[in-house]
Amino acid sequence: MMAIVENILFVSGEAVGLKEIAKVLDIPQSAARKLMDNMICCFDFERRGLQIIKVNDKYQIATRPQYAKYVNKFIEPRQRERLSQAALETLAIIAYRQPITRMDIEAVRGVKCDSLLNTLLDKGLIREVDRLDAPGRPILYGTTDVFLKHFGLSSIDELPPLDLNEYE
Amino acid sequence: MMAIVENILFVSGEAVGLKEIAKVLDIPQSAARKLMDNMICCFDFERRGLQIIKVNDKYQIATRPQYAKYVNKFIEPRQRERLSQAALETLAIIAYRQPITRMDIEAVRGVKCDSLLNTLLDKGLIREVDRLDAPGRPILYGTTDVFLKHFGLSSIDELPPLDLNEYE
Amino acid sequence: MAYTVKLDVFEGPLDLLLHLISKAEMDIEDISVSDITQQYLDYLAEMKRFDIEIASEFLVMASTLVYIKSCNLVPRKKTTSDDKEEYEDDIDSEEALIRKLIEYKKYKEMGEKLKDRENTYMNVYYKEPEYIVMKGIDDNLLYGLTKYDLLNTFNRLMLLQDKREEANNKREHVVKKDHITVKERMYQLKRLLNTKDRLSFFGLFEKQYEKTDVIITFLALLDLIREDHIELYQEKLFGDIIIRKRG
Repeated sequence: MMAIVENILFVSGEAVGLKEIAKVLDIPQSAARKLMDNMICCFDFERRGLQIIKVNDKYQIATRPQYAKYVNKFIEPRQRERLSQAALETLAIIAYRQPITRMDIEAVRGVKCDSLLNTLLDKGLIREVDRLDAPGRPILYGTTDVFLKHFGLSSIDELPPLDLNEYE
Repeated sequence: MMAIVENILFVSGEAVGLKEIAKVLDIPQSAARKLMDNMICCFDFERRGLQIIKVNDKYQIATRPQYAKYVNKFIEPRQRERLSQAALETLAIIAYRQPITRMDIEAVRGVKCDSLLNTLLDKGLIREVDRLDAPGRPILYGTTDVFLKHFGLSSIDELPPLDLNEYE
Repeated sequence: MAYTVKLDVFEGPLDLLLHLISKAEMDIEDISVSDITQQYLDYLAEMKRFDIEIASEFLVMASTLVYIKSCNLVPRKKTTSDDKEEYEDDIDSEEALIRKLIEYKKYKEMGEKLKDRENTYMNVYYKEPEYIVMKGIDDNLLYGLTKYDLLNTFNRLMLLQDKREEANNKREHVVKKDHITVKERMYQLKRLLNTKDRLSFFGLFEKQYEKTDVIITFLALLDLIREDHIELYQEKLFGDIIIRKRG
């Protein structure tokens, strides 16, 4: 069954949802989840060249970072823009405090961040998740799957815990 | 080294020449050929989901034919070519207003629709039913039996009624 | 000889404060606002010297620091509980500032950690989806569409058409309005000046007027000057134009 999934993930190129995998294999989703967890381990254990990554119950086949040196030699290195310090800070605040309004982000950072939020929205790293039930109905921001993938996280729970009480 | 090649073949998507493989790995071509022969065997022996195929000294990573059934099952729903919003709009106008000229359809949609009409004609969803007795004798369009069959209608009168007063 | 001094760019006043604290080798909890205030102000002065634009946030923080410093010098004014609630988010004490700095520092550090992760995962590559041509695509053309989709689509179009027509009617209305000619306006003005010695240019227009009316009136006035019927004067730039009959 892993071989089937490997074929599917390969053909898809993009992330494939657990539901789709379960449907193709004609097994319950719980069984598919077990299989996928197993498959990720298997690929790691066998030191395969490729890896299976998991992002919010979606799975994708991908290269491993340690081979990037060779991949870059082979293909034109992707000119991936790195995020600025300010953008990373803002993302960190949104990631831990989501859903959060612009006002609250600005309160933490002590600076305006309209244009920064627009950049993050454009890059698909954050999205409008809701509106706050308050005057002006301010937008509530949250992180996206693109965010998780960008930082190699399979879910938002994988972020290291932030202990704000530590100093209190 | 096989892992490196696996990564390279994966990102390439296409067949990769022996020369290129040798260059990335910084080994002689003869060694690269040996490696690749080995790799093909290895993938087969380990019953991997994917296989390495060799075509004229070029190598490519590919799915295995025995999993085609599942790959098809996976791909099918994704590849469904859906009627575009614009085509659906045009079809709806023709359905409710038939027989109707191109000019009148365009008046409702507010945009040109020559190519859309051609698409719908090609797909057999509409047909030329008559010509209007007016200068230039414009074509009058109407829906076909294929159209009725798809929407489960035995005649055009069975379309859900429009309450035009609502919009007047 | 020209020389350049590189000033670090800080992401806001809290970022700068953290930098000053670490430079002074202080713990956040032990900061002395009095000490840090002077350094903060010095830094702003330095920025000014190099013509670096200082964002308003930095100035707000400067005044906050000075305020906290002054509060520490004079006995604290008792605040009512209402006030406290209202200013909860503001930094009005050393304690509040420290709390804010600690929180900010946490997220800043987390930003650093994210950067490390970014560096690693930037090196993960994916492949393009395989393009596989399937047969019998046409059968799927109308997949999932029902007669109600037709109805809803048609209804929506009807509504859109109505709106478009409404908009068109409005536009026509604007265009229809007739304008008087410069000659007619000249005649009107002459008649008005027979009854009054002075006219105000602004007074010539009703509450609702159009740009073209103003332009035609102005052209009429220029013609009247040329014919020596009137003289114009203005008390100040962009002020009202007073029209006086000549002779």
